Amino acid sequence: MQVNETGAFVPTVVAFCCNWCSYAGADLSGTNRLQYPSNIKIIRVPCSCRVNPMFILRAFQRGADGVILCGCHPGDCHYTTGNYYTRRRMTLLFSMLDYLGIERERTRVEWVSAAEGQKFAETMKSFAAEIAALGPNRRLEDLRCRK
Amino acid sequence: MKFAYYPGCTLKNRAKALDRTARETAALLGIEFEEIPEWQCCGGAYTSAKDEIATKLASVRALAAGRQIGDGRVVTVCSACYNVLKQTNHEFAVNPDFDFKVNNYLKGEPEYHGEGGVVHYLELLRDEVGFDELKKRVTRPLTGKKIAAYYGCLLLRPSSVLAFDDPENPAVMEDFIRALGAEPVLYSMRNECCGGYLTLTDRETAKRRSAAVKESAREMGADYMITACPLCLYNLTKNTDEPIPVRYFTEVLADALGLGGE
Amino acid sequence: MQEMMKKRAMELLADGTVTRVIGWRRGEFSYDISPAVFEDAAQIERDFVWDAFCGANVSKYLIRESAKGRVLAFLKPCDAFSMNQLLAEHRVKRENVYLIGIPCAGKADIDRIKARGIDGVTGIEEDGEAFVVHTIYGDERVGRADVLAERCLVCKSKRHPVYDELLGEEGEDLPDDARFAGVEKLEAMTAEERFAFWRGELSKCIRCNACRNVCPACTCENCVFDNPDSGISQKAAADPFEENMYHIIRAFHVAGRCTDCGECSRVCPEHIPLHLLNRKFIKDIDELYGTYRAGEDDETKNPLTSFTEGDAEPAVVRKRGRA
Amino acid sequence: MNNDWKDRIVRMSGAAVQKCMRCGKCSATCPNYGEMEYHPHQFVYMVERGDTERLMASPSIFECLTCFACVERCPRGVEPAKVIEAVRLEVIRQKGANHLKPDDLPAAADEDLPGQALVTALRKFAK
Amino acid sequence: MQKLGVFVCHCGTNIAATVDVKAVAEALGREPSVVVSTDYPYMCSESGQNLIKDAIREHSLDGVVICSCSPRMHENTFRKAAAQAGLNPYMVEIANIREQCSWIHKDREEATEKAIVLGRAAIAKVLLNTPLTAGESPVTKRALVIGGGIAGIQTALDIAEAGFPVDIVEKEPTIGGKMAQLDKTFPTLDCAACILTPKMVDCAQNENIRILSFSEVEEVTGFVGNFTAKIRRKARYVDETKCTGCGLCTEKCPVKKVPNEFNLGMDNRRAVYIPFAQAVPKVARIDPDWCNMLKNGKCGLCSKVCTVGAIDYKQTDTVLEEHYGAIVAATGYEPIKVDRYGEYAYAQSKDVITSLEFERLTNAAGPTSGTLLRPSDGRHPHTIVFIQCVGSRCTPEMGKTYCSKICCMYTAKHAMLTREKYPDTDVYVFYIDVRTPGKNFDEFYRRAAEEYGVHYIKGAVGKVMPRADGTLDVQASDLIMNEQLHINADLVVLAAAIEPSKTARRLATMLTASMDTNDFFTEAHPKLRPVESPTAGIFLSGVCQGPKDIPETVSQASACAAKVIGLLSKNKLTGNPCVAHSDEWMCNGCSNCASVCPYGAITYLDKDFRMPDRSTKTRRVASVNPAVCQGCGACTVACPSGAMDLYGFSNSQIMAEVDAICK
Repeated sequence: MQVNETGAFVPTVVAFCCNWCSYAGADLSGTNRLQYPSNIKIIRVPCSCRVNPMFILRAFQRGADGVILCGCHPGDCHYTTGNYYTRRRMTLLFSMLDYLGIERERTRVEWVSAAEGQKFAETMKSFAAEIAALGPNRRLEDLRCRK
Repeated sequence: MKFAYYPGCTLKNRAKALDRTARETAALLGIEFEEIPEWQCCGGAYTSAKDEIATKLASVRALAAGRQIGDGRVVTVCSACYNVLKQTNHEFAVNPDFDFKVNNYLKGEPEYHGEGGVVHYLELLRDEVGFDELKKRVTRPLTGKKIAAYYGCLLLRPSSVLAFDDPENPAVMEDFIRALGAEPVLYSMRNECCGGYLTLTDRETAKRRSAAVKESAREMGADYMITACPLCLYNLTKNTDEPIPVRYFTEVLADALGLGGE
Repeated sequence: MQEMMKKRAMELLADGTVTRVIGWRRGEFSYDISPAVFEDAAQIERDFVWDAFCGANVSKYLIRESAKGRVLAFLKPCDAFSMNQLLAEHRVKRENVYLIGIPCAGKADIDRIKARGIDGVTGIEEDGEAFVVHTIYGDERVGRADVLAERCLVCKSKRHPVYDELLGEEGEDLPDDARFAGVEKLEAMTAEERFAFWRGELSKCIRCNACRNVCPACTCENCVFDNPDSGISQKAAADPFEENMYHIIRAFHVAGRCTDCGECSRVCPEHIPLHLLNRKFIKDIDELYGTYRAGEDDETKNPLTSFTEGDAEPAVVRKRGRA
Repeated sequence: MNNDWKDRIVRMSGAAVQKCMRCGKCSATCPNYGEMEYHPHQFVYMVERGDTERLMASPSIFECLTCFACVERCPRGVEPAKVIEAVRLEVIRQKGANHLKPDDLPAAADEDLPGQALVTALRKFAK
Repeated sequence: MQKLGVFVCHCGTNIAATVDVKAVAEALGREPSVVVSTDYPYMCSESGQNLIKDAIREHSLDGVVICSCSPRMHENTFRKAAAQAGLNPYMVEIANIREQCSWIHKDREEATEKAIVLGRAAIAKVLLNTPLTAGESPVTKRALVIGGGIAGIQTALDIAEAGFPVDIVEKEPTIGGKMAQLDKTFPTLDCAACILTPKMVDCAQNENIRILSFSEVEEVTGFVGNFTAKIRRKARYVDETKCTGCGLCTEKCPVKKVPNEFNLGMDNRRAVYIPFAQAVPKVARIDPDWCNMLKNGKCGLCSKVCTVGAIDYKQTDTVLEEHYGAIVAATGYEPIKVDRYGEYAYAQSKDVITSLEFERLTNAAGPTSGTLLRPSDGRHPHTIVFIQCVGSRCTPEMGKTYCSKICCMYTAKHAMLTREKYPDTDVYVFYIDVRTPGKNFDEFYRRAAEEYGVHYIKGAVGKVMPRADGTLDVQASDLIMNEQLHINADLVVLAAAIEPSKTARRLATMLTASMDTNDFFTEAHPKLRPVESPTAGIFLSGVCQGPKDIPETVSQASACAAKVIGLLSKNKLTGNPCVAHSDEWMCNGCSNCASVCPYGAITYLDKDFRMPDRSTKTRRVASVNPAVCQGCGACTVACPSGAMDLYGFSNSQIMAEVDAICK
C-alpha cells in the first residue's frame, strides 16, 4: 500500500486501454495537458476484448486497488464487434466479483473514443478518487505479494 | 364486448346528441358501454408542462376507475377527452416522476401506474367492429351524400402519443363514411385547427379559422361535415356563416343504422 | 427399468450397433456408484445398475470413449443436456454415439439419508413418492423430498434434448422458480456478508480438482491451471487469493456452457456449494441476455460468444441490489 | 440574458430549444400566425436567448391555439407549442395575471358554447 | 540471459521538464537484464536513432525499450531503426512517458516515479517478446466492383486502364445508375447522358472489364488479396450473348402498361424492354411479373419476332464463382420515400413531385419528351415551389440526421433551367441554408438568383394544400420578412433526402465492412484513409460512403481505383504479425474462438496427434489464418483452455506488465 507525504492512501490503479480508441484518447488528454492522477498506469491492448478476466484478477492479486477497462464505444470498435464481447464478459465478471463480496466499485468499464481526451481524464480522476475513498483492496489480494 | 365509458361533461349538457347516439349505436353494434362511476371532468385541455400534476388528477381517477371494467380501456367519444386522457396515461409510461407525484396525491385511493388505456369510439368501430362488418349493418345507406370528415387537432396530435391515425393524411373517418355508403370528401383543412377555445378571448380568430376550414370543405364539394368534437362543432356552426351543416359522426351513424326518425 | 436397459444394451451390443456401453457400476458400497464402460453382455449382466443412487453424469466419459468407436450411453435428462453441449462444442462426434434417454425422478443424496440416522445402507428402491432404503438392519421408508439431492429438488427439466431412442415417457421442462433461491439469498446479503460466506466456503477447498474432473464442461485437453505457460498454474491454492482465483476462473470458463447438472457440488469432498457460482452466471445471463439453457440445442449461440447492440453496460452491476 | 428563467422554461416544458435549426417550419405551419406579434420560431429563439421580459409581456402567448401542428411537423423535435405553454403558465402563475377571468365569461359565451370551451380556456389562461 | 537496452528520450523539454530523465535511465539501468541505459534529447532524430542502432550492435542487444512519446507516434520509426541494426523489429517496446506521463503531471518527483514504473513494465514485456516475422499471402489480380453507377464505372475504368481485370456487378439490367436518370449536371450544365454514356460504352468495350448486369453478389469469403465471391446472375429470359438490342421484341410486346421505373413510373414500358436507349449492355429483359408467357404460357410474340433467337423463357438464375484480390463497394443511394411527410401532400397530389422526378420531367428522353408539364393535367406550370431539406437534417425520428449535400445545387440548377426555358414561370425556393461549398458552386447559385430571377426565400413550407381548382396552396414562412406566405403554385418539387441503397447493409455484413448508424459504409480513417474500409481489401467508392455530388464521386472513385491498383500491383502481401495463434496440443476444438472472430480467420481441421504412449489420436483443432486475422484478441478470451494466444500481446506479456505496474 502506498501513502503520500501527508499519509493519505494512494491506490494503485491499472487501466487497460484499447489501442485504437481509448489509448488514443489517453494520448489526447496528454496532448491537451489534462491532468489526472499519476497512480493510474495504462496497459495497451489491441482491443478491449483482449482483456482476459485473468488479467484483472492478476492485477488485484499483485496489489492493484482498482482496475478500469476502456474501449471504443459500442458500435465503433476498430474490429467491429470486439467491445460487444467485452461488455458481456465484464458485466458477468463484475457481477461475480460483487457476488463474492468484492467491492463492486473496484472495477469499471468505460467507453472512451480517440476524441474524448477530456472524458478520459475526467474518468480517471473520478475512478481514482472512488478507489482512494474505498481504501486498499483487501478482499482479493495475494498476501504473499504484499510489500 | 364491454368497455368503460367516459362521456365527459359536454356530453351531459350541450352535446347530449353525441352521448345519446353513441350509446344507441354502440348498443346496436353489440358494444356495451359501462359508464365510469362518479367520473369528473377531464380538464378539457392537457397541460404539457411537466410541473402540472393536480390538473391531471381527474383524468387519472377516470383511468384508474376504468381499468376495472372490460379489458381496462376507457372509451371516449369526445375528441378532447380522448386527447387529455390518452396524454395523461402516456405520461406514466415516460415520466417516473409524474407517476411518483400523482400517487402521492392519490394517497388513500388505489395506486395507478398507467396500466389502463384509452380508446376512441372511432377506433372501436375500426378495430373491434370493423368497417366491413359495419357496412353490413347499415340499413339506410347514405348513398350519394358527400361528407367531409373534420378531424381537427385533438384526435391526431401529438401523433407520437395518440397514434390514432396518420396525422397528416388520416383515413379512419373517410373509411367510416365509405362504410355508411357515402362518399368522403378530402380537403386540406381537415386536420387544421377550428380556433378552439380562443372563441372566448378572441372570437375573430375562431371565426377566421372555422371559416377557412369550412371554405376548404365547401370548395371540395361537401354536402355536410362530421366531427367528433363538441367545440369544433360549435366553432364550425356558430362562428361561420357558411351554411354547410356540421353533425356528430355518431348522429350520421345512427341514421345509417336506422335508429331514430327520418 | 434396469432390466429394460440391460436388455436393450445387450441387444445393441449383439447386433453390432455399438461396441461398448456406458452405464453405472456399483463400488464398495451400494450407494457408491460410478459410471462404467461395459464391453460385453456378461459384464452388463453382472455389474450394470440403475437405481436412485445413479446420480453421476455419464456424458463426459463419452469424449474419451467415443473416440474409440461407437458407444451406447444411457442419459438422464441432466446428462442429455450436458451431452448436447458437448456435441455443440464438437467434443463428441454424434455419429460415434448411440444415445438412449431414460427418465429420472430425482436421485437420492446418501448424506441426507445418513443424516436421518439410517446406516448400513445396502440398496435403494423407488416406491411412488417414497424411497425404500434397504439396510443391514432392515428396510426404511423415507419421503422422496426428504432425501433427494438439492439439484433434483430444483430440477430444471425432465426432457431429453438429444437422444436416439427413449425408454419410458418423455418429460417436460420444469419451472425455474426454486432453482435460483440460493443465489437470491446471497444476493440479498450485504457485500460483507457475502464475502464472509464465500471466504468460509472457499477456504475449505483442498484443490483436489474433483469439481473440475467431474464437470462435463471442463473438458479441456490441458487445463489452464495445469499449464505452466498460462501464468496462473497452481497445484494447490496457497492462499485465499488463489482459492478465489481458481473458482472464479473455473466458473467463468464454464459460463454459458454449464448445464447446471450439479456434479461439482455433488463430488466436492468439502461440500462447498460450487453450483451457487455457476447458477449465479446462469441467472445473470437469463436476466441480462434472455433465458439461455446450455445444451438445449446446438444452434443457439452461447451468450458469451454473441451479443446484441443494446446489451446492458457493465455498470448495471453497480446499480443492482445491495452493496 | 436570463438563464434561470430559460432553464425553468426548458425544464417545465420538456422541450428542446437548443435543437432548433431555425428553419421556420413552426411558423410556416401555425394557423394563428397572423394574430401574433412574435411567432413560434421566435418564441423558441427568445427562450433560447433568455429574452424574458419581451416575450412574457407579449399578447402573442395567448394567441397559441395549442393545436400542436408545430410540434407535429418540426423536423428537429423542438416542440414549440410546449415552450409557449410553459411561458404562458409562467405568466399566469404570477399574482393577478390571469388572462381570462371568470367575470369575463358571461359576455364571451353564448348558450350553445360547450362547457369544454370554458374549462379549457380557463385552464389555459387562468391560474 | 537476455541483454536489453533502455533509451530515455527528453523530447526537448517536453519530457525532460517534468521527468528527471537521467534518474529514469539510471533506475532502469539497474533492472536485471538491462546492459545499457541512456538518455538523449531527441531519440526519434537521426542521431538518436543512430545511438540506438549503435547500442544494438555494440552490445548485441536482444531487446530494446524506448521511453518516449506514444507508440502511436514513433513505434514504427524505432522498429525500423532496430531492424536496420539487425534486431527483430518486434523486440522493441515503447514506454509512453510523454502523453501518459510528462504532459499530464506537474510534480517532477511523481512523474519521474511513474516514468520508471512504465519503463519497468515495458522491460517486463520485452523480456517475453518473441521475434516476429510478418506472413505473406499472394494477391489475385482481379477486382470486383459492386455497383455500376458513375462511381463504379469510374473506379472500374481506372483499374482496367492500369491493366487489371475488373468485374462490375450491377443489380439492374443496365449500368449507369442514378446519373443516367439526370438531365443536366451542375455547375456546368452539361447533359448527364452526354458525359456518362461514353463512359458506359468504354466499360463495355474495355477488354479488362466484364459487366455482370442484372446480377447480385450473394456471398463473399476470403480476405485481402484472396476473396471469393458468389454472384447470382438473375434470369432475364433473354440470352445476353445473342440479343442485339434491336428492340423488335419491345415493339411487338402486347403488355404496354407496365410502370417504367427509369421514368419513376411517370410513363409506361412493355413487359419486354430495354431500360433506356443508351443502356449498357443493350440487351432486353423480360419482366416476369408482367409477361403473359411467363405468367400463364399465353403469348410468345417476342420469341416469334426475335431474329436471333435470343428469347429464352426457360432461363434460370445461375451462380458464378470468381476470385478477386480487391472488392469495391459502389452501391450508391436512393432518394427517401417522401410519403411520410404528409404535410407536403406528395401522396395526395400528382403535382407534388420529387427532384428526381423533376429531372425526368425535363429530360428529352423522359415521359414528356423534355417539356415541363404538370403530371396531373399535362399543362405548363406557371408557379413552381421548390422545398429544400425534405427529410434531411432531421432528428432520427423525423428523418435523416445528415445534410444530403446535393440538393442545394441541383435545386439551383432546376430553378435556373426552368427560368431559362420558361421565362414566364415564377420559381420559389424555400431554404433553411443554401450550402454551396465547391468549385464554381456559389457562383452558380448566385446566378440562379441574380441572373435568372429565382425567388430564394429563407423559410420553410408548413403545408401544401391541394385546392379544387387544381392549384396547390403553399403555406410557408418568410423568416426575413417575418411573415407567413401563401403561394398558389402549380407544381411543388421536394428535395428528398438521399439514403444509402437498401442493399448496402447486407453487403456490409458479407464483406465484414463496418457501417455507421445511417448505413453509410465507414471509412478506415475519416481524413487520412477515406476510400478504404477498415476491413483490408475492401474499398469504398461514391455515395455508399456518404453524400456526394458527381465531381466528388468521380474523384473518390479514382482515388479508390488508385488504392485498388496499389494493392493489385503487389505480388505478395505482408501481414501484421501480431496475430492470434492456437496451441494445437491444448486446443479442444470447441469453436468458441471461431464464433467471436469478426474476420472468419479461424478454421478447424482434424489432425492426428502422436500421444506419449505412441498411440495416435485424431483431434479437431483450431487453425488461424494469419493473413486474415487482424489481431483483436477476442478469441484469446473466448478460449477456455488458453490454447489461443496473441503474438505481441500474449497472456504472459500482459500479465508481466500487470505485475510490473502493481509491484
